[in-house]
Amino acid sequence: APAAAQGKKVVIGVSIPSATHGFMGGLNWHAQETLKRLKATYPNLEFVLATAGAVGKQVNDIEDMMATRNIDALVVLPFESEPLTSPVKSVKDAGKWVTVVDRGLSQAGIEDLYVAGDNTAFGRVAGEYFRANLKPGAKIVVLRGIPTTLDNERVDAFTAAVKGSGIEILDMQHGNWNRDKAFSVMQDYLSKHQQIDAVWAADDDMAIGVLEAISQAGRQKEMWVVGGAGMKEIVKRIMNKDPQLPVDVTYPPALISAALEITALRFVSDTPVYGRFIIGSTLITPDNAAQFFFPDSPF
Amino acid sequence: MSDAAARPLNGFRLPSLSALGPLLALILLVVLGALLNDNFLSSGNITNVLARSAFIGMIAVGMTFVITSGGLDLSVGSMAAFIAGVMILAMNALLPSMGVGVPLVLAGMVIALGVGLLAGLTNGLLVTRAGIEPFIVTLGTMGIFRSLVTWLADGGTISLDFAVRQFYRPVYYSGLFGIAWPILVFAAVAIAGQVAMRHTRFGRYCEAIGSNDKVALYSAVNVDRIRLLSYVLLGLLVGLATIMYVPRLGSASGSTGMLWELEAIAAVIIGGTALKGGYGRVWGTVVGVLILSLIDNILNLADLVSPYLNGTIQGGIIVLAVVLQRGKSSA
Amino acid sequence: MSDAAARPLNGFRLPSLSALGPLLALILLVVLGALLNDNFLSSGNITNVLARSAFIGMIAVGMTFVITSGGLDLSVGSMAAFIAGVMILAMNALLPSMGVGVPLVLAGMVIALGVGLLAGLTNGLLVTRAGIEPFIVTLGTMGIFRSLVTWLADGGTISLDFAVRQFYRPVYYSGLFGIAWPILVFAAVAIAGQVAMRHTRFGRYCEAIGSNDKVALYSAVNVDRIRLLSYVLLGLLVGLATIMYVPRLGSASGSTGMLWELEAIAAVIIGGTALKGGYGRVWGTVVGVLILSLIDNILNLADLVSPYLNGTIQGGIIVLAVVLQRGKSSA
Amino acid sequence: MNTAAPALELVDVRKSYGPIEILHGIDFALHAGEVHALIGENGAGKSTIMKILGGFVPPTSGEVRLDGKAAPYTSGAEAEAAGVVVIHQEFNLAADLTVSENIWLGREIGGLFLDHKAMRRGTQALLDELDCSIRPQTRIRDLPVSDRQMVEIAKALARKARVLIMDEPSAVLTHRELEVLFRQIERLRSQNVALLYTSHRLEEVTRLADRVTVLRDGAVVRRAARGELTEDGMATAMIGRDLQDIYPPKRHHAGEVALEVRGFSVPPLVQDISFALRRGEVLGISGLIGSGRTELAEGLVGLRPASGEILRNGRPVTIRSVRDSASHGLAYLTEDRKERGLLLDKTLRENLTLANLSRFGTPFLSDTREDAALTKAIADFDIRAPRRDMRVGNLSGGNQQKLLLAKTLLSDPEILIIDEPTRGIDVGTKSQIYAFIDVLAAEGRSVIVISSDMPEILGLSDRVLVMRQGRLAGELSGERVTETAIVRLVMGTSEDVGEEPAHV
Ligand SMILES: Nc1ncnc2c1ncn2[C@@H]1O[C@H](COP(=O)(O)OP(=O)(O)OP(=O)(O)O)[C@@H](O)[C@H]1O
Ligand SMILES: Nc1ncnc2c1ncn2[C@@H]1O[C@H](COP(=O)(O)OP(=O)(O)OP(=O)(O)O)[C@@H](O)[C@H]1O
Ligand SMILES: [Mg+2]
Ligand SMILES: [Mg+2]
Repeated sequence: APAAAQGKKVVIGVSIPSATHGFMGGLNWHAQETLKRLKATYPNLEFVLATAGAVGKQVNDIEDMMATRNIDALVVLPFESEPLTSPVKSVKDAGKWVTVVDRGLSQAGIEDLYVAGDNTAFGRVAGEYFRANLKPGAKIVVLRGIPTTLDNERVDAFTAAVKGSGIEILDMQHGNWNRDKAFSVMQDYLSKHQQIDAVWAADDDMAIGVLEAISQAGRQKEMWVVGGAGMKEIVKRIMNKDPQLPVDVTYPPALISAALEITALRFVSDTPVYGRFIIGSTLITPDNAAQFFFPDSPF
Repeated sequence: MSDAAARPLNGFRLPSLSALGPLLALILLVVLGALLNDNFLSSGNITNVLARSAFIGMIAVGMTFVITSGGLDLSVGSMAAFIAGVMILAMNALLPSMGVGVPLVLAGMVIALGVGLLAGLTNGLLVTRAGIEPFIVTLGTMGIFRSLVTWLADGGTISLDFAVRQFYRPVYYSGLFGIAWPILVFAAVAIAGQVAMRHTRFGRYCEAIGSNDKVALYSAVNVDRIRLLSYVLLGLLVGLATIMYVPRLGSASGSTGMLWELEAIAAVIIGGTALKGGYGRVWGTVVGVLILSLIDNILNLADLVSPYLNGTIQGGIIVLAVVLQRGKSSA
Repeated sequence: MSDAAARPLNGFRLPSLSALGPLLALILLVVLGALLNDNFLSSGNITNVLARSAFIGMIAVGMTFVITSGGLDLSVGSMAAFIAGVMILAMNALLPSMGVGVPLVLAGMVIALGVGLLAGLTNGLLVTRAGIEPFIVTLGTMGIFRSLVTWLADGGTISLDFAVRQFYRPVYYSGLFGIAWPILVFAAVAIAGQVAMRHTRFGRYCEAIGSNDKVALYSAVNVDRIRLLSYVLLGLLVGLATIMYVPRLGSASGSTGMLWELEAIAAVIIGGTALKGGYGRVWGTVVGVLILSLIDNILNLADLVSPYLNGTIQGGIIVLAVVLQRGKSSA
Repeated sequence: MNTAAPALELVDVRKSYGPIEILHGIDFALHAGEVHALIGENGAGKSTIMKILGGFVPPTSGEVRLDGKAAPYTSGAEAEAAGVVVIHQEFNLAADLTVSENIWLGREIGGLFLDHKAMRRGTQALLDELDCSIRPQTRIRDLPVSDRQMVEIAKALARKARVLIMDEPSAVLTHRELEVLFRQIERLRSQNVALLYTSHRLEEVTRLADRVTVLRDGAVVRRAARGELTEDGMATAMIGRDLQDIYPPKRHHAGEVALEVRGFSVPPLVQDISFALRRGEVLGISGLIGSGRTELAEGLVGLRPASGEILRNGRPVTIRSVRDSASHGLAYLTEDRKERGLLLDKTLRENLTLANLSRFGTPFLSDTREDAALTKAIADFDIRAPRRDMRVGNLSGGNQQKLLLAKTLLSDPEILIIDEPTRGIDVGTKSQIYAFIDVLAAEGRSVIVISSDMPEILGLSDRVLVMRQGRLAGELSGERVTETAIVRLVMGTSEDVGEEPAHV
């Protein structure tokens, strides 16, 4: 029988990266909201939340949860996959429940539960949209995130998807998932390239900066922009059929909520919850945008 | 030799080569940029680069005074984010009662300057009254401001009301006589800073304190007050920078202004101000800021082997720019 | 007055209150931790805190010498990432020929120390030979090392072969007499550092150079060599820290060691070493490192209002720790 | 006296800084077992010659010869290894290090690890030899200038020199330390060390020197053996004109009380000082080094926390900072020109006006007015600067002191407290400065002169206060101002042994 059902306190550790950019901010918000809700619903559950700004700090957090907070389960969104693999494995080896969110560990079979978005799909869905909506010979520019494995996965999938379509990728620079940086990179793209038909901004925060740079240059009519993740501001504009922002690709920060809820379920009920939950990336279009719009989320 | 005293003054001195170093580096960069890309010298690109430099630029001018008087401020980036956050929240809150219009924008500006002043005052008082090393004080407040804005934003982004933004936008995007506002304001700040450093008591005292605070004390300089003032001035300039920054994207978040402090300090040092204090060169700081912006711009305009190596080239150019400047060892 | 000369020396001086300040702050933090959580003083937690302090700790000990001799090194975090990257790539490359085993790990260690030495030498030569401000040199190399490791990793992560990692792991996780290796190595480095600072010519010369490099030069001290040595020593210690770090995480990427430089410098200054040089206190640095680690640890022990406010508390404690230390103004 | 090859020699040495030649073909020799005095006006080039001899500065042309052969060194450190040791005019001590650490810097005792005990013992022995009560573990930062000079001397003595070059070692020393120094010099002479000595106190030269070389504007103008030149003759050779009595006649008539101090204490040393200062009066304060004169003065102008009453023109005033004291018409000239008086990295103009900037324009400073002030100061105080826009740190020591005087007097104070005003200033300029002080007094201002130079105290003061161990030991005025009376008070010959021991 589940521990919490017998009245025993269960401590669940939650370790996520801190809110350093839009997507993570949204994820932090969803995590905290879900924790509030779960605590109210299940008084026997106790949560320990730690946010880390660097990979080393996250390993420290997990160690601290083990050493001082006697956690029974760990929900972790690894800052980076490789370095978190051994520390999470030692949690597992100590007999704890492990839920891994979003970024998989580099070794299979450690986690009990895996809830993730699909980075490859994220890039591919966007790429396919470009392929379908641009003529051969069209020129596009790409803004990448912070150099990381997941950024590589997304970009590789995107390039693979547009490959052979005759679409030319003029430039790919890092915008670091940051509005300001994306703004200046886009400004420079606009100075450099006379013809740009579309922009893959790869992230909604960057899309905001990109749109601003385009409107400053007065070239709104020439190109459209696709971001990613499903920020409410962007979804709203898609709902309103903004010609500059035809679609968006989801990568919902709410996936942390799913992970937390399923993990909690494991301790309060007899539901078997092992397995992998992959939350695919779907295309937000004006038609379906309403279902992706969360007006209360800060993201 | 005794006649030296009677010799006429030579009031005008040619700037030495070392003073011209950063300028030389700047010119080289401009030439490089023009060679790499035809649009580099287009008015659009020049406006972009200058306007972008404005935020860091204004902050760096203030930082010049702080560093010249022997201080340091690591908190400016977080401070900018914090001010932007407070300003936007305040404007959104005032919107229902004041409506979109000039008064609301002015209120926002006053709030930005006020918060900047208070933030600078906090740093300054901790440095002068509590006598803590500026490095530690501002490392502490850096964390504090940053986390406060993240908390205000609930981890996300604080966005200015859409209508207000539309109204406020021209403060960044439009200008006077075809020159964008941020550029004009930056130019005004730079000129005022240069004049203040060279031709007012405040500047002279900053240099004296940085050169030897004991001598300044013995010379009836109110050392603590000048130090405090330098932090307050910097706070105000961060506030001013924020006023120009907010209309650009209309938002603030925990990642706003990240690493601006490093960029501002680097600009100051590249410009020839001594990190240990005692010698400040505001126009050098302006050159330093432009060098840093240009490096980014050129890296974006040029097609490099790999964008991963941007940092290498950036770092290399920074070091080179300074090598040009210092002929001889005595760092 | 002349009889004062005949008075016996009191060779032993009680450390002043200001010297005890950081220690006091450390003790307060320990008490606070113990009150907040029963497991705080468990050997497991103590081991964790000490072991994770070890990386920054070793680097900070090296940084103490650099700062004491009037220098600065902003590149240590990126340098650690770079060394880790090169070390892992080299070990992976050597694996087919050498196989998993002690020789491979030793080869990796030698490479780490060698790269650290070269990196430190680069910084040191640019500072001493080219005569560029340490701030600029190391800001430049910071960007360079960081982008090189990103490039080596192709934007992703460089991972140590799994089998090698398993073999190498005990270097971080196991120990001697129940004390983890990183703790032992850190303790050794700290003791050696303290002895070097207080009881060898090198330490004495670092202080003399930081205090007044001209005097040192006049006194037959090879100023440039000592300065160079301080950077090389720091590079070696970064290499050593990396040797202990790689078995912990088994990988390196563009974000490895991010902001370590700030933490290391903060630890040095919190410990009572003067940022302007001339006075170094290695044991103080160790206390500073522990204070910084403990703050993080304690934040994890308690449930705070909002994790967004961590930075506020962290910043507050850092400033407070130093307020305890400096009674009077004279920063 | 000595026919062997000179121990150390300059042959046709020239030195230029930029386009300006400072030394014009100097020939100069030091012999073992002799004290050679080098004298000359401020800026004549004495320190430069000494730096060239000591390997710190290369000559532009010409040669340095050690034992008749080209000197084998190119740096001060190498020269020291060859036995040529310099006591610099400006202190050459690291302020953050202790006395002992400074003395052994560069030649520490011990193998891999330093032998602290041996070094401390060695330091103590050296200090004992100098009859000096400084503790080896004191940081230089915490020592007054006079003690720093003794540390410099101890450091040089520790070097076991065969040629010892002393650049104005006596400028900051009092009578008692001076005697100690002379004993050491005589001991070294008898040990066949070659000594070079310079001082602006010509009586010292007469007493010590076996040979005298007079320098003017970078050229040798006179060489003499012991006894060939009187003090007047030296002065005449130096400044190229005759010099009458350098002290102005005492003709001050004191007016009403301008400043009164009651029960004034500056912890920890200075206790319970009371005195009155009248308009038009020059008040000398004498005492041993460490008797607390500087502390008293710094307490009065608000540089140190102090207690007690200060009355200005009969009204009580509070002075907590230099600004307060300036607003009450008080100005203080520090004894420590390098650390507290001048910004060595800045130009003359910036230094001159620093304490009175508000007079040069609000809000914008007027370069023209500042330049005019500098021109006037250069003329009034005979400041010899090769270039007006040079760093003050490159001025000769005496010219720095003159600039400091000019800076202090720029505020046009009612009450002027000057601490060691003529330290390192040549006789010619000294008389000018004394005349200046005289004019100030004649204008009805009040001057307090703190000096370790006995003739100066005697020559200038209308009244003399003597301090001992932080207290007033006595007051002398009129006819009673004599050297013996002062020395008796300074030394405390009344021998009240019950008093607290000397502070340290
Ligand atoms: N580094 C330098 N750069 C320019 N001028 C210098 C430098 N060093 C010395 N001088 C000039 O050389 C001249 C001689 O200086 P020096 O210090 O030798 O004089 P001095 O005879 O020792 O005078 P004093 O009695 O005042 O100590 C001075 O005019 C001084 O300003
Ligand atoms: N900053 C300081 N820290 C600690 N002790 C000091 C400091 N300054 C001075 N002292 C001590 O106070 C004593 C008095 O110094 P002070 O300079 O007032 O003496 P003085 O009578 O002016 O002698 P002189 O001016 O001839 O050197 C010194 O011997 C010194 O030991
Ligand atoms: Mg001289
Ligand atoms: Mg004195």
